[in-house]
Formats: sequence, C-alpha cells, structure tokens
Amino acid sequence: MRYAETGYNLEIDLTKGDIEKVMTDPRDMELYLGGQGTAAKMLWDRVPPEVEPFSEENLLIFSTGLLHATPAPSATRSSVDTFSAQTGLYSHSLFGGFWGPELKHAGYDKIIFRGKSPKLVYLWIHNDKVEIRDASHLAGKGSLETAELLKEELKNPQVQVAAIGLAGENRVYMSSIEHYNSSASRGVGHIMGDKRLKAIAIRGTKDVYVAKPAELHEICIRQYKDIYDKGPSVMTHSHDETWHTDVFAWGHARERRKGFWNKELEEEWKSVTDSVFVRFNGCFNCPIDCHASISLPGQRPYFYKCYGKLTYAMAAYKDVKFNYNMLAVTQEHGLDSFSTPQVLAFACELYEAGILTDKDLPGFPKDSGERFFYLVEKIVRRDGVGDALANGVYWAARQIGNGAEEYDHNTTKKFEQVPLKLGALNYPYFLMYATGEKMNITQIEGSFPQNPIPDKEKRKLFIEKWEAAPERFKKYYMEWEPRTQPSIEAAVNIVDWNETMHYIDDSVGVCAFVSAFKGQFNKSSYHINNYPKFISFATGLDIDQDKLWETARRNRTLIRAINNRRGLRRKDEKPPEDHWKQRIPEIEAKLIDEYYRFKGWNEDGIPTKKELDKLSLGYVAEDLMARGILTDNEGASSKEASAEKKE
Amino acid sequence: MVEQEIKNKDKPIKKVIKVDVDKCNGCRACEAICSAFHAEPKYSSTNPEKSKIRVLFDPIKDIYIPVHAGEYTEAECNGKNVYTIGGKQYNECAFCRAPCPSRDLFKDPDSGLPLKCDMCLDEPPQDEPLCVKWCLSDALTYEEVEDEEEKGEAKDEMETGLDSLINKHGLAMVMDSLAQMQEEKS
Amino acid sequence: MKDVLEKKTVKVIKVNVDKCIGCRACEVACSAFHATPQYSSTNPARARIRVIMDEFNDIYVPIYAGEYAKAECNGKNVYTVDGKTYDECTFCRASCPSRDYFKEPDSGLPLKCDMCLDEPPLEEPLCVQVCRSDSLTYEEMEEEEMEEEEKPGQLEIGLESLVNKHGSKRVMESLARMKEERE
Amino acid sequence: MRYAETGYNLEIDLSNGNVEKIATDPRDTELYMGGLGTNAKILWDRVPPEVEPFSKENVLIFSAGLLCGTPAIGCNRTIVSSISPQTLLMGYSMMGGFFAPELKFAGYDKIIIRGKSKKLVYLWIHNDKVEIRDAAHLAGKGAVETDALIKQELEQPKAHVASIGLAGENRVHYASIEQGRSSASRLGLGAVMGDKGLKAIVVRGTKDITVARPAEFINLCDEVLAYIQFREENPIEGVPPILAGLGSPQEMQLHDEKWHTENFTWGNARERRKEFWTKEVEKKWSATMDSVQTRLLSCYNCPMKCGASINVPGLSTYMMKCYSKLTYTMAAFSDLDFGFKIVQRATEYGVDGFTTPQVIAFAIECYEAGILTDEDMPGFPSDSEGRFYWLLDKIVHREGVGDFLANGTHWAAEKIGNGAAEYAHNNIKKHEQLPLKLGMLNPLYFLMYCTGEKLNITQIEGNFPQAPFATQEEKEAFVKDWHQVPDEKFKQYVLDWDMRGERSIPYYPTSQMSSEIVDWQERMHYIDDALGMCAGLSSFPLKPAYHMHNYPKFISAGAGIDMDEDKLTQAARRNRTLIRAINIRRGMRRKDEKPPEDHWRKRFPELEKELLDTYYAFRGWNEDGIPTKEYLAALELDYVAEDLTTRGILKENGEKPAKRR
Repeated sequence: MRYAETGYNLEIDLTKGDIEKVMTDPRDMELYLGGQGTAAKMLWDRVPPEVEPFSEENLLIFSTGLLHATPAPSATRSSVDTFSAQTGLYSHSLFGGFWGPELKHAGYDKIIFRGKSPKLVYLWIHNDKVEIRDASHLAGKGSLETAELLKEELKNPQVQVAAIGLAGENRVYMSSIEHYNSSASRGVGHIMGDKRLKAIAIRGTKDVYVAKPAELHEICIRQYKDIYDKGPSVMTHSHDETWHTDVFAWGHARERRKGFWNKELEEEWKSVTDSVFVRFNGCFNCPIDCHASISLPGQRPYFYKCYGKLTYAMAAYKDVKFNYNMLAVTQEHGLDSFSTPQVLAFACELYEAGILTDKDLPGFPKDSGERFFYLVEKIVRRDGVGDALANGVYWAARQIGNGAEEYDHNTTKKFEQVPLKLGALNYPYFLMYATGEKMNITQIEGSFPQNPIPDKEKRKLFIEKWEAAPERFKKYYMEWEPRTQPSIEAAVNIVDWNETMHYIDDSVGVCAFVSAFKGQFNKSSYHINNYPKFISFATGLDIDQDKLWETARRNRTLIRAINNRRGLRRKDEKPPEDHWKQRIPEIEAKLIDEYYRFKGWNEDGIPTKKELDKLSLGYVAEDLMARGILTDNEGASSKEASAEKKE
Repeated sequence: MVEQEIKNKDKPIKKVIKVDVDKCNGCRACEAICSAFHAEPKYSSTNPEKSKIRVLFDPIKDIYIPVHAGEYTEAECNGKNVYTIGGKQYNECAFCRAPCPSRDLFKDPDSGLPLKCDMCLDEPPQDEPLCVKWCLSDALTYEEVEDEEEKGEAKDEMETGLDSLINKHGLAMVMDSLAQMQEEKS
Repeated sequence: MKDVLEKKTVKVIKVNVDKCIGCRACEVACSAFHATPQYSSTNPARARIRVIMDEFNDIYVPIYAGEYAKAECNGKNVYTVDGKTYDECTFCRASCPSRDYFKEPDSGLPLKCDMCLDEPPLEEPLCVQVCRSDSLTYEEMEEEEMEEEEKPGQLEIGLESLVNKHGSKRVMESLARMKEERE
Repeated sequence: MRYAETGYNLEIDLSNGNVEKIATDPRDTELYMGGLGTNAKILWDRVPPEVEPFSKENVLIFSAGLLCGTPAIGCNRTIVSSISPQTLLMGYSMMGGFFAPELKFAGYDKIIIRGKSKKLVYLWIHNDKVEIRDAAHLAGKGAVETDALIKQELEQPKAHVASIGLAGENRVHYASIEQGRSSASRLGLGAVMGDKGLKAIVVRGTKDITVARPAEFINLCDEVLAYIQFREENPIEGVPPILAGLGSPQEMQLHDEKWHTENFTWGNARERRKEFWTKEVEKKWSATMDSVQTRLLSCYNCPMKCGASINVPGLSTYMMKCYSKLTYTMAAFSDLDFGFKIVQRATEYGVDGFTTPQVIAFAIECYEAGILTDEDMPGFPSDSEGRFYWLLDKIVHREGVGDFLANGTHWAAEKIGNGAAEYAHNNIKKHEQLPLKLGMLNPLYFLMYCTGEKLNITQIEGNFPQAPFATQEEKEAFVKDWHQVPDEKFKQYVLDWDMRGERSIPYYPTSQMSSEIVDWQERMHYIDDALGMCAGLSSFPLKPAYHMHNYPKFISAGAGIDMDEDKLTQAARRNRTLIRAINIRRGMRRKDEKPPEDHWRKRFPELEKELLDTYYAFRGWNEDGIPTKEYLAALELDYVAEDLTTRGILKENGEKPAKRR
C-alpha cells in the first residue's frame, strides 16, 4: 500500500505515441520525497549532458507534490522540470491551481514526456484511459481559450487543463504553461512547444490514501485556520503599491522612482482595478485567495497571479490599466510576466539607442505602451526581429550585436532577473543570486527577513513568535543591526535555510506563499518544525527535522550536480554587475568560498565525493569522476572540464 | 488519431426549458396555462396550484423564479436550499424542482399526488411547452441541448403517483385498498 | 394545501455563491470525513458537496447532495440569474441518472449529504468548518414540518384519482409490476 | 354546473362577525355578467339613497370579474364598489394584480362587506376556511408593510393581500386600497374600508375554475396572444408612443416623457410647459429611472409589464403603477427623482396618486394666496418638495389643516372658505380630474366628462382616436386594419374628421356621432369591468386585443352563456343605466354634469346643450338625464323604474322629471 503518492508515473513517448503506466520505486520517496526531487533524479538518470534541450531525448516532466490530494491545505504546486534552451541548464517551474491534485486522483504522480510529436497534439487523461489526441484545431489558440475548448470537446466541465499559447508553440524562451489562475512561467513552456504538445487535460476520480488519517486530519483542520488567519498575498489584495513602485526599477530594470506613489494614484489605480475585478479566487484546497478573475469589457476573462500586477506597467512606464490590458493578451499567448516585460523594455532601449532601427521595426509606434503590444505580437510569432527577441535578452543581444550586449545588464546565467537595483551589497542576497539553481530569486529567498527591525524590543517580540525558525536564526536576527550585514557565517546559514524550505516545498508541492516565502514576515504556516508531522502522517515515512533538512540538501545537491555536468562552474555564479552600486570583490569571493565549503562543494562549486556519498548520491560521484569533472583528489576542480565549457 | 476511443454514450438531442429569472415579470401566465393544459378534459379548468410550473416570488426582495416540477423524491433532503446570489438570498428551496415532503409545491391539492413537468408532450403533444409559448417576456425559452447521459427509466405520471403512495403507505396497504375499491365498484 | 404539524428548528447549510473562491476544500474535507476508515483517503469525486465551477463565466456554486431521484427529470435545469447562466443542473441537489454528480465513482451508488451527523457527529459539517471564506455557513432556521404521516383517506383519494385518470386496469398492472420489482 | 364564475359570494357582517357563503342566482350573470354589473345590482337592492357612505348600512364589495381565473389573458381585475364619501355617489374603482383570480380559486366571486367592526381586523380567506382576525398590531402600518407582515404571520407566501394604510384608517376621502403592484385608488373606497375597521383582506385559493367549452376558449386565448405579439412588433403609426400599443407599459419602459410633461399641466392643474422636455432632462430622468427601477412587472396572466418594482436607495421597495410616475413630480414642479421618493411614502400611506398631488398643490396655492396662513400651517416648509412631504403627513394623520384637506379639494375649499373655492377648479361632481387644460372644446370629451359615472376620464375614453389625423393617407392607414370597430361607420367618422375646416372640432363629430362614439367607448369599459378585463388590453387602447367581435365568443365559451354582440351591447347598457339610476336616486341631475370651467379655453354653450340633449336622447334618458320608464323596461330594469316612480323621481308618464330638491 502506497500512501500520499499513487506509486505510478505516466511515461509518454510523443515520437512513437507510446503510453506506459510505470510503477515507481518506494525508496525514491524516502530519498527525494517527490515533485522536484524525484524529477531531478530522473533527469540525472536519463538525460546525459550531451542532450540538447530541443531534442527528442530531452525530457519534460510534470510532477505532483508528495502532499497533493491529501487533506494538507495549500498543497497545489505542480512542478515542471526539464532542460532549458535559454540557459542550457536544468530548468524548473511551478504552478498551482487544480491540475496536480487532479492528476493524482487520476492515479499518477508524474507525467514524463520524451520525444516529439509529428504534429500538434494534446494529452487526455481520464483515470486509466489515456489518449494522445490531435490538436491541430487548437493551433494558435490562446492558453485559456484552449482550456475552455477542451472542456467542451471532452464534454466534461470538471476537466483540468494545462496548455501553452502561441508563444509556446513557437518555442519562445519566455513562454509559459498556463492553467486557470496559475502558470509554470519560468523557462519550460518552450520545451512543451518543441515537443508539439499543446495541452494536457485531466479528469481523475480515484482515491488517494494517507497513512495516519486521524492525526493528519487533526493538524490539517488547525492548518486551515492558521493559513487563513495569516492571510493571502497582499499583492492581489492591497491597493497600496508604495513598496513595488518605489523599490523596484522601472523600464528595463533601470530607474527607481522614489516618491512616485501618492494617494491620488492609489485612488485612480484602485478605481481601475475595481472596474475590471470580478472576484478573488484561490487554488485547490487552499483557504486564501491570492488570485483574481479579471474581466475587461468585451474580452474573455482571465485570472492573474499575485506577481503579474505591475511588471508590464513598470517596464513600460505605464499604469495599472495598461498592465491589465497587457496581461489579457500575454496570458492567452502564454508568456512569463517577469522576463517578457524586460525583453520588451530591452528592445525599446535598443531602438532608442539606434541599435534597432525602423528597418527592424517597421511602423514602430511612438507610445511605449503601443510599442509593447507591437513587440509582443512579433515575438510570439518569431516575426522579424521578434525571432531574436523570442530568445530572451541574453541571446537576443548577441544575435542583434553591434553593441546590444551592453544592454544585457540584468541576467544571471543568461536568465532575466527581477528588476532590482540597490545600493549596498547584501551578503545573503549576493549568495542567492550567485548560486541559486532556480534562477528566480523569489523561489530562493523567503524564510529569513530581508532587513532587521530597527527597534531591538520589537525584534525580540518578532523572534518570540517566530515558530518557523530554528534557534540559531533567532540569534542571527537578534544580533543583526540596521545598515549592517550579517556575518558571513550567518549569511551562509541564512541562504541554506531559505533554500532548504523551497526545496521541501517543491518536492511536497506546497505553495511557497504559505511556507518558504512567508517566513520573513513571520507568516509561514508550514515550516521545518511542523513539516515532518505533515509528511510522516500523510506518507507513513518516519522523518524528523534533521532527516528532512538532509533530504532537501540532497535534492539541492543533485540539481547542482546536474548543472555541473552541463558545465556550470564558479565563474558563472555572479549576479548582474549593476545589481548593487557598491561591490566588494574580496568579500564576495569569501562568501562564495564559505558557502561552497558549507555545502560540501569544492572551490569550483562542484559537490565533493565525500559530500555526495554522505547524501547517498554515490552514483553521482561516480559519474562526475568518470567524466573527469571530479578528480580523485576531490578538492581541486577539473581544469579541463571548466575549460571545455564554451558559449 | 484516436477519436473513436471516446466513450460514446447515446446522445439524444434534448430540449430544455431555460429560465431567465432576470426577465420574469411575475405574471404567472405559465401557471395558468399549464394547469389548463393538464386539466381533464383539456383546458376545462384552471388552477395554479395544480400547475407543474410555479413562480416563486417575493416582490419586496425582487425574487421571481419560474420553476418547473422535476422528479418526485421520497425523503426530504437535509435542510432547505438557501442560496445567496448577487447579494439576493433565495429561500423556499428556490431552484429545486423536486416535489418532496418538506415543501407544498408540486403536489395536487386534491389527491396530494406529486406533479411533474412533461414538457406538454402529453396528448396532443405541443411543439413547445405552453408555459414557454405564453411567456412573451422570454423568461422561459425552449432550447436544444446535446445531452450525454445514460438513460434512466423515465417514469410516467401514474407510476410516479403509485410510487409516492407506496412509499408513504407501504405496498401492502396500497394493494389492499385498491382491491377494496374494485369490490365497491363491482 | 399545507398542513402545519409543528415548528421544528432545522440546521441548514447556507450557500453564498458570491463569496466562494473556488478552492474546493469542502470537497476534500467531505470525502475524507466519509472515507473508511475516517479521513484515510480523499477523493472529490466521492464528496457529497461539489463546487460547480465555470471560471470563464464566474460561476462558483458549492452544492451539497440531496435525495436520490430514480428517474431523470424532463430537461436539465438552466437558470439565468443576474445575467449569468447557470448550466448543468447547477442548483439541483439530486443524484440522478442524467448527471455524474453525487455518485460513488466505483459503485455508482447515490451520495447524500448527512450534515456530518454520521458517527462521530460533528457540531458543524466539515465543509463549513474548512470554508474560511464563509461561502458556506451553518445556520438554524425554522421550518414547519409537513404532515406526511397517514391522513385518513389520503391513500384512497390518491388511488381514486389515479384510477379515474388512467383506468383501474393500468393501475393494477403497473402495481403488480412494481411489486415484483420490489421483491 | 357554473362556468367561469364560482356561483358563490362571501357575505361578511363586521358588526356581528357573521360570515356566510351564499349561492348566487345564475340569472344575474346573464343580465349583468358579473363584476361591476352584479355589484351595481347589489348596491341598488341593498343600499337606499339615505345611507351615508360612513355608516353600517353602506356596503363595500370586492368582486372578481366574470372571466377572472380563466386562461383569458389580462383578466385579473378586482372591482371594488361602494358609496363614495367624496362624491356621495356610487364609487367604483378597480385593481389588477392577483387578488381576483386568487379569490376565484378560493371559491368566491365576491366578498360583500357590511357593518363595522369595533376594533381593527383583517379577513383571512383560505378556500372554505374564513376568519376575521385581530389587526390591532397592524394599526398605522403601511399598506405594503402590512402585506408582508400578514404573509409572514400566516406563513402564506402565496397569499394575496388587499390592504389600506394610515390614510384609509383615518378615512381620508381619497384613500386607496393597495394590493402589491396595483391599487383601487379612486373615490375613497379605502376610506370606506377603514370606516368599517377592516385593515386588509387576505386570500389563498387552491380550487379549480372551470370553463364551458375548453377547446374553443383556448383558441380564442391563442388568438389574443398572437395579436398582442403582433401589436408589440407593429406599433400603430401616427400616434404618440403611449397610444401606439397595448396596456401602458410605455410608462415604465419608455424614458421619453415629452407627451406627459408637455401636454399635461403642472402644479394645481395650472401651467403647461411646452418646451420642458429637453435632452438634459431626458438624460437626467433616464438616469434616475435606471437607478431605481429593478424590474418591470405584470399582473396575473398578462404579458404587458405596466408596473415596475422601484427601489430607491434608503427606502423600502415598492411597486409603482403606470400612472403615478409623474403626478407628484408635476404637481410639485419637481423632477422624477422626487416623484419616485414620495410615491414610496404615498403607497405605504395608501392614497390615490391622481387626487393627492392635486390636493397638496391646491393647499400650496391657497397658502401663497394668503388664504391659508402660517397659523393654519405652523412650520410649513419653504421648498416645494418639503411642502409636499409636510402636507402628505398632515393629511393622512388628519392633523390641523390636514383634516380638511383629507376630504379633497371640493370639501376642503368649502371648509376653508374665503375664496378657496376658486382654487378647487379642477373637479367634476366633487372629484379631482386629470390635470389637463386645453384650447378648443372637444365634443367627445365634453360628453365623457359630463356624463361618465366613473368620474375618471381614463376609465371612460379609449377606442376612438383622441384627435383627427393630419392627412388622408394617415387616416386610411389607420382605418385599414381596424377590425375592432363595432360598426363600419366609425371608420368613416375617422376618414371625414379633419384638423380644421367645417369637419373639425368642436362641430365635428356631430352630436349624434359623438353620442355613438361615446356609447361605444363606454360600452367597452362596462364590459371590461363586468368581466374583470384590464382596460389596457381592451377599452383603453386604440386597437385592442379584445373587442365587440371576440368578446361574445369569450363569454359564451367561458361562461356557457350564449352571447352575441347585440345581447352584449344590451348588457353593457343595462349596467351603465343601472349605475346611472343609482346616482340619480342619490340626487345627481343634469346640472351636475359639467366639466371644469377652465378645461377648455373656447366653450360653446349652445353646442354643449345640444350635445347633452342628443346624448340623453340617444341613451333613452329624459332631458334631466334620468332613464325613462320605457328604456328601463327595455333593459329589463322595471324594478328600477318602479322605485324611481314611487320616489317621484320619475312621473307615471315617465317624461318630465320631478322638480324638487
């Protein structure tokens, strides 16, 4: 009897049209839990570094989290894992909604795609009945439109659909996989498009079992209340945008506009929001409503994610109304609302600089807003210069050339970062930007506060209520004075904790917004102290805090190894040059050294054999050594290996 | 590629009465004509209480809902239906079409037998139910929907009636008193 | 005509569709509560409350299972309220042949909401407990009990009217048939 | 077996709490049909002229029409009849809604109320179960409020309630009887109900109403249904929108009020504002309309949507009748928003929407003329709207000057004296008329105003055009599909009727033609009122769904009486004459038959005399307006002739009227 997980994966070969239901090894759950963890294992085992992202051998894996479809609230995040054509590295994105739990009730933990379909298809899963069905009639259709059409075509309003839009079909690097009010936005949609897979539609009516029913129920009921009381994402609910408009940079991650926000604006933007707002909605079995249905006059309604509210507006120096209009278009096309606005702003900068001309952009409008709409249509069709821009800032800059590289100033490992430009170097953030495997800071940061509370008494109160934090972090926090940096040792621990929570969330499928991301506000309902209960009651695993922490470390290290195998080295681990005004090279170097040491990696950022064995990743060590990436005297890194690595 | 694999249940084109409560003007012509059509002999008498469609209305709350009778249910369900939609609270089991013990709707005032809408397909069948025909404000419209379902035995009025009697009084009693009635007659 | 027996206070689940955020926690909790052993499994398809959802038309209607109906009624329920059209028998609580709601996925047996009064009885149905947006509330309301128990003559009157309308022959026949069915 | 009607009346004596169910005489149905007709017979038989309106002996009758409760579309009127405290003549007023059909389904054609209850009561009719119940807890409650409270207390959401508000309880002479979306407003029948200590009547019925020849009857209904649809899709051309269709749904649907605001007078029936309706006003009023109107409403079994439920923020919801939309607005020289607000209060109080605004406007004029002073009206506000609310409250409470005003302009002027009579300038037979002031005398309207027993023009006029068409084409277009005319000659009248020249008003239509036209228009109303049909589908519109040709069929197939057009005409004239006789017996004479002096600027005394003479002659009345013995005999009203003769009102030879006061 398997608890929490179904014990089956669905293996789909799109080239041959093969469909297999494969039983999984229970031991993997103990080692990697599920979700991202077990997906990483699979990518390691089955996708050697030679495999190009756009090739039949690349895998696209949709994983439910370990706690999906158990009564544990807010376990909704499915994880999509593959190799990205943009970074050439491991790529990982998450989406909530209803899709993951539905997959589990259909009887599967994962869907693993390999190969490429000769023509556009979609996958229809109804419990044991699985079909690959023609999708030529859906070509070019919007992502939400597709969902609606499929529900009708399949005569089943309860079907849950994840689909790509035109952007995905055309392998745009910023393309997303959209599902209802959530999307896997960061660097996976283009692979789904490359496999000619338009959508996955699921209906499941099977039971999912848990090991310790009564105990689990008891803590879940309390958890519902706790999550509700700690409240939803303020980004959807609050009308005060001071923080975003002041702190984040406008345009192409260029300018900060302190004091931009005022009461009049708040009134004005609020009335705009009220005019298009339909209702708040939430994800499966989650009591908070971080999302909203938006309905623009004369257009199909769409559902926005907490974060997408201002990214286009700020990139285009426009207002919230523009943002709503932009989202209506980009969500149907299936575009990431973090990187897309930056690519658009980047293109506008190139035009201003004369690097892109009217020849490249015939009939390019004057107004920045109209320019965005213009560019989006070019990009999703890979039309003209849109073809270059569709590959993201890093590659576009190089394809366009003649000085465009200068304007690629906000990417890390070829990937667009959130538009932040700050003053003093921040130790933990430096490490997170430099070393994060997830590329996206919001998926790395979160448990430890970004700033200390100035008043010591208040800080004391804060840590007294801080049930999420292991003791040492309370100490670090108490010692941390405003306008100072935590000690290097503290910084390393902080990063480790932040990461650890995300790696747990992503393997059990819990939303970071009730866990890893909320710790800094003292509002995480799931944390290292109660997670073991939820996991062991649900799965029957005998797991405690230390074992859980170690599991997270295992997953994190495995993913690091996957990237090392694809050439990632220390030299790649740097935040955007201008992220902080003042940089301190020697401290930065020290931070990296300490962090690697703490992680059990060598100075080039490659896990040592010792560490790998300790984490029962011996097979990884063997492979890395066989490939000469690790040497027997595992201290030093393999010069050849890093030399090999060329752009 | 694999279309033929779609589960293919019989798909009768079914006609349904669509109800637009926003358009209802509360005139109850539907009740009048329904009771007349189902009278014996046809149209010989009118009595909204015998109508198989009823307008639930509460003018002060601006609630006007034409509901056509559905299948008889033996037991009352747990609790009444109370919905709040668009700020208005709908009581009285609004929207529920079942004649059931917990409401006096859709029961023949004389015999107490449950009433059920037959879409006026009773002889002579009408091209559209009369309540729809008489509803000039278009609160009721008769439209086709493609219907996918395994057929359930659609029961005729008499069986529903007998059924309800049996459930209320028990099979034995029904058989006895029927026998008795026969004797009295002969 | 209604005959009031006496007032009884019933507890009902009130549904506010304006407040529903569509999270379906009610389905999860319900299916877990009614699993055997209790809470040992979840499966919305087994839940006795379902959120009928059509996000594109902003339809979010939690509806809990009522009495089983043997036959499908004539035509589905389609209501338009405040400009929104509620389809697929949205407000019907019956488990019936013409829809797949409120049936055990494997046995196909009808499901009916028991307000969680099943052992051990809860003071408030679980769906209401987990519904933090107050779309579901559990409230007392007074309801006059219909007189359902034997009223003198009611049976005869009922039969009489059937016989008059359909002739005693038909009534006898189908009565006989129903007898068999029941045995 | 009785068809269409139930054959039973409910007799209630409120003095001794006696309740009887009385079988009626089928013969009366053949003679008077029902509704107003049989009401008149009962009043003639039981209420001698000596009886004061506010006395035990006065009878208050709620009657369903003959065809109410059958599938006949739009047949839902309750005809309320009694002796009016305002005119001291027979008062009959009607209401639509659901009351009459429900009463039929409960098993009764009429409720006849006599006597007075010592304390406030209400009547609860549930099929055979009839109770007189205490209403002490409802004293002073609003009419709509009362409706809701009673349904709640009886747990009868499907019951229908006719109730009075404070105005009725305080016997205000123009108090109405309210019933959801409609009311019996005219001539103070609410006051009579209040005088009898009856707060409300509640009905719930679940019995059958049977028709004689079902198949035939339903076909007639289908024809009417089809015609209504046709009319809606093809409005009559060349006439104002309000006259182009059926019923008066335009009132609530259309936002264009040009016709009312510019043709009717403002204030106390004084001023016409020709240029009033501008784009700005239309915009403002439309906005008001949309903001308060939640839904258009119909009465039982009628598609016409003449009412609407109105929800003014902060006030409780009420249902408005077509006509009361503008009366307060215009009397107060205010705007629509004010109208909607004050009507909410007026409806709860239960007062007539035609008379009340005029009484208030009258009082304001008297105040401005110094006839009423601050002593009479301490704390009288300065703004017109404030004054309306102030006076409305005073009137229904009968406080101070309100006590006079509560009796209507005629009696109030008499009480107030010192020239106030000048300002009560818009009455006929002591009853406030519509606020219309026109130029050239119109012979048709002259006759209707003078001789109509209903005292309310909208219940007399109808099927014949109000004015000639401009061109021959328009005339021909109009008469082309005019199948409703009882006689082809009426088409010729329209064709020959010109805007100016010798075939124009006042001399055309000739007095003979005018008499015929008025007879036709009245006839339709008397039939409607007997059958319970809403005038909106029959006697009021130019091209109605019901008319002289299909009515006989409806009655035959419905009630099983074999009826033809002649017999129907006879029956209508019988009822009309019987009511005239009742009023004659109460002292009404030719001298009373005159329109307001200032109704037309141009008057023609000889012509007017000729018109009256001709009309009386046409009717078979003597020159003092009293039906002759012969004529009464011809209408099988010999018993009336006898009584009038014994009272010396008719001489043996029947001709010369008795000249005595």
